[in-house]
Amino acid sequence: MIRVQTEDFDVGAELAALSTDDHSIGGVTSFVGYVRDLAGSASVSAMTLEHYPGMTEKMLGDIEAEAQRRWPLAASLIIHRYGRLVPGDRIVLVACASAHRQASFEACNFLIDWLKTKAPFWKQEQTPDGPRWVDARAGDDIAARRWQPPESSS
Amino acid sequence: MIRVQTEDFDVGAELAALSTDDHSIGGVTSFVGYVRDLAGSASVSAMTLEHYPGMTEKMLGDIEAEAQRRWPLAASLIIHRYGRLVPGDRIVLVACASAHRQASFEACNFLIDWLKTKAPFWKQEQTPDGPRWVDARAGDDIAARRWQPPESSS
Amino acid sequence: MKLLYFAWLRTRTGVGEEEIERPEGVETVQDLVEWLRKRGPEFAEAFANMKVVRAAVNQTYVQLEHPLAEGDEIAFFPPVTGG
Amino acid sequence: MKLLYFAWLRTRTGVGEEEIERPEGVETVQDLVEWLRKRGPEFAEAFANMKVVRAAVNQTYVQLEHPLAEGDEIAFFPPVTGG
Repeated sequence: MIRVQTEDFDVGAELAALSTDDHSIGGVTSFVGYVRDLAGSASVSAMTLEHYPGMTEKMLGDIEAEAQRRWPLAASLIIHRYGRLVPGDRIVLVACASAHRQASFEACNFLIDWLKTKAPFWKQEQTPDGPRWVDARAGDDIAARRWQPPESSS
Repeated sequence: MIRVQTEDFDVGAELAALSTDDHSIGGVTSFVGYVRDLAGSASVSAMTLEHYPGMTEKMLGDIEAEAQRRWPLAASLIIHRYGRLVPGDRIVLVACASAHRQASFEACNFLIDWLKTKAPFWKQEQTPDGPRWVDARAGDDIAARRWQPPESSS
Repeated sequence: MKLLYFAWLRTRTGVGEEEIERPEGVETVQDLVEWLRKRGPEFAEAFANMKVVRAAVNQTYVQLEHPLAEGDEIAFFPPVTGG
Repeated sequence: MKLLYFAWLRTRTGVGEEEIERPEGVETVQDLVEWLRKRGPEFAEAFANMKVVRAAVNQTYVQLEHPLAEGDEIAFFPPVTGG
């Protein structure tokens, strides 16, 4: 399931809903991303997350379908917020339920790595020196490349 | 933090408490383990989880300290239940908070792998044929061995 | 064609969204980028270094050689920084 | 010495916990296992295959060669199946 929204989400309720009534599920791995107040050296008072409506939902749906193809998942969930956020706010929730824990771990790790490199969101930070668009981190690209099928990494 | 208890836990509240007031945290990875109703071919109506009071707390504390040494974690939490559980019940929660997501993923994966192979808990399932002690899975040992320091894997 | 600009491509060009007729000779995304660069200094600056610009056509990532058709939705944006 | 038995080692021996004086000649965990096997058929069966029995002394996993001292807490249990 995919949700793109400005509102916060209730992690406990979302995770409980993911595994309700399916007693073949042995584990749920989840990742919650937060706004940090350390961005390089500047202190961040708030940020605005811009996205590309339409393409975001399409890409998140494609990525989730790919995870479902690669791992035997009983259920999965991606929630990504946009709009104004302050340090400590939740930005993203990724959760994967599976009969066995390693599938849920790998699928969740895969989803967040792809999401960080492919999903069309952009952070603009409010710093003491004014607004600043956050630069992409090279480390994120390297993390996502781990998951490429061999024939497409050239 | 370590807790060994019979009561259920509130995943949302536990994860929120882990990251409160520390805005250097970029992500929290968590794993929730559930009682499954598929155990080989027999149908499980309930199970009892026995543990070794004293050694359990000591081992969970040691494993958590080892994770803190290996990865830069802002906070970590292990909750493990014992006593009578039914399919769909939560058994275990492992959560790791870090500035960067990969550290939180690896530490959480490490903790659950170790916990499954080292923490002194034993499952006894109630099946239609009577109570049955669950055998250890060889796959769990292999998963835990990934994390051994090179000098101790021989 | 519908053109969309996100993040600093939007703030530097001053345009978020616009409808244009496909200009003569614009057959690919690369052609469109070259046409946009001639529009003025804001566009020339925003599209100066295509290593830091991503393009999507009809909400799918594409390379600069991707052909364009009437009615396409073309978006330009920097490498993503979500999550 | 305090002896503890968990899971099927408890149900097969019928004992969960007991205090014993260290028997003569019992210097290691292996010695203790051999002494326990002679106690009766339940113990002989429970300790027949040490590949499926783990031992801990004072709440730390040990090998069978581990030496024993007066006052030790020695636990026997199968490979763990928690989580």
